[in-house]
Amino acid sequence: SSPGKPVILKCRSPEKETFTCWWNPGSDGGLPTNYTLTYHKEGEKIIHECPDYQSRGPNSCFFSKKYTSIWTIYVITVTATNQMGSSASDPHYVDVTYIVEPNPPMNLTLDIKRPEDRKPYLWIKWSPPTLVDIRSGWLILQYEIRLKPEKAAEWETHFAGQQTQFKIFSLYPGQNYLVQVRCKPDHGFWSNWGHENIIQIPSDFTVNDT
Amino acid sequence: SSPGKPVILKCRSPEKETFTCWWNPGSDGGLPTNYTLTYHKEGEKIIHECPDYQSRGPNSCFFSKKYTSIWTIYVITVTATNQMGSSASDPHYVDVTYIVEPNPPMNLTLDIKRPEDRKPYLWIKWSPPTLVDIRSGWLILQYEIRLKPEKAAEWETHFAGQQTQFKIFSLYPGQNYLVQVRCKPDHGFWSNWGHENIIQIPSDFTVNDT
Amino acid sequence: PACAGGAANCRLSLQDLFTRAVALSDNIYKVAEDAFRDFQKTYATGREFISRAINSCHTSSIPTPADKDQALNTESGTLLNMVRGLLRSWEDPLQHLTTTVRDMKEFPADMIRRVQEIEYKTHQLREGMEKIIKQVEPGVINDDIFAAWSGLSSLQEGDKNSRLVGFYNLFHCLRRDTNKVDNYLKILKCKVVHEGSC
Repeated sequence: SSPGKPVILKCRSPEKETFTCWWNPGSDGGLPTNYTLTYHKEGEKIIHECPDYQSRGPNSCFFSKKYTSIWTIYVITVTATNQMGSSASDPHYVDVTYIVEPNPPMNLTLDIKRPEDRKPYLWIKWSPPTLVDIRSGWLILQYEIRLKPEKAAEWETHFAGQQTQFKIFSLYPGQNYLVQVRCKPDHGFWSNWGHENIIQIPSDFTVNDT
Repeated sequence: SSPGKPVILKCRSPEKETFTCWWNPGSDGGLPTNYTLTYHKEGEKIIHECPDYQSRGPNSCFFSKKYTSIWTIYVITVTATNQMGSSASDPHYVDVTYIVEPNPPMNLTLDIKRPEDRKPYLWIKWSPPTLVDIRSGWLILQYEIRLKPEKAAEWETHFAGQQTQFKIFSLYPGQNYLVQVRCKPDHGFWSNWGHENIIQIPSDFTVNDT
Repeated sequence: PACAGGAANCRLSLQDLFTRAVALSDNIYKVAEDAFRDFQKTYATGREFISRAINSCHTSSIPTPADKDQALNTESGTLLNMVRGLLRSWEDPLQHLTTTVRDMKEFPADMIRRVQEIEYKTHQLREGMEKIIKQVEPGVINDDIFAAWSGLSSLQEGDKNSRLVGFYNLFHCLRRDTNKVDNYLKILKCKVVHEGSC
């Protein structure tokens, strides 16, 4: 039979310079079915086709810098076609300005520091995700840390602002702590939590108030 | 005799949108003396007079939103005048961004928490002063807590950063504790201590090493 | 503290001015974003107003950079004037929006407060832009960058649905343009104050 109606799931940009859309193909009617993504941009009448179906895996379309405009509405449709006919998705309206979701921060390192004059602390350091330009002011990243003793149920979270390091003073001595970091652009979605790191807190680490 | 030289004591803004200045009139020379606050904005020649001598009580000048700008430095002078002559204060320079003294935090609540896997603690929670535009991030506040057993002489203080909750692990069982919170913007002055709250620490609250 | 050295060098630095401008523009956008989401949730859920918002912004007549490379390659004086032009182009619609929503019983108090807040703060930001441009490029004020707004009737006339479309478009365009202003100011701050490397 003719194909079912595809559904555009979501579009995301990791750094407000490129973006990707994914769709759910729906039923192929039992026949070889071909999927075409077409779009037109606000202020233009020309209909374009997806520039790159490959880079981001099946049922996806990747818009590189060359095809990405900000503050502009894209009207996107996916059409499924086989021998028996075709079926078009509802139009999906996207402005890249509002779909920024960065990749998680990287290189999370943990260290116990023992300054002479002050209490010991856990020093957490990380670096921003690659490909994000935070040098020019185009995008500003903020970070959040969460940690907990290995067996504890609840995470304790700390907002670190734009810093890429953080000090934690109050921890339970002798416990193994799990630590993760995530980031968010000044305007956009939180990334996933980054890779988990674990550290054992020395037993002579004094308990402090947080 | 002619009046003594007035002294501008301080200028404060609760939220970067209005501000008030207070002065010490000095001696009136035994004669009816009139006080005039005048100012000009950096880079401008026009001299303005205080827009409102009433709203904030004697020897004060209130600058409402209409007269408050964060883009300039105010050069302020108070002049005392009586029959015998007049006397002007030294100029007082005001940058509204740096004179913020918020109102104290509110809704201070205290709770004893007993998590299964960890030691009991006193959980302190509060909310920012209403006047301040915290919700949208226009002003970022930091908090400090102080507490002490009712009869103790000295307060124990804790810096809570931007958190609006805090855990205290080490307390003396069976004692009544007084707790207060205050706040401060990143560039500015500490508010007064907020409303005092009191809680009895249960006698089975294990004492920790501090 | 202000003017530690006394009157001689008593002036806000460009860094001070830009830091305040960026804090304000970031804040204005967040309030505009909240206002748009509130309006969408209250009046526009499932009604596909977005399709009618395309090409609806009165400021689309102002040519502005549409991606990072264009923005970074735009000369600072030009970009400053674009920001100034966008802000000036919103003075009239914001004034009308404030008075119109204030008189409308059905508008939630939160939304009215946000619109008033945006109007007050964009007015503040405009004052800051005049000061910044005077310091960065004294002779470069360009009043030609301006877009007139003629959408008042769309807020007041016609049936409820068409008026809602009028409001939706305004909140949609306000969200977009406050984002543009914020982004351009953050780039300008890095360029002008930190020599392009924040």
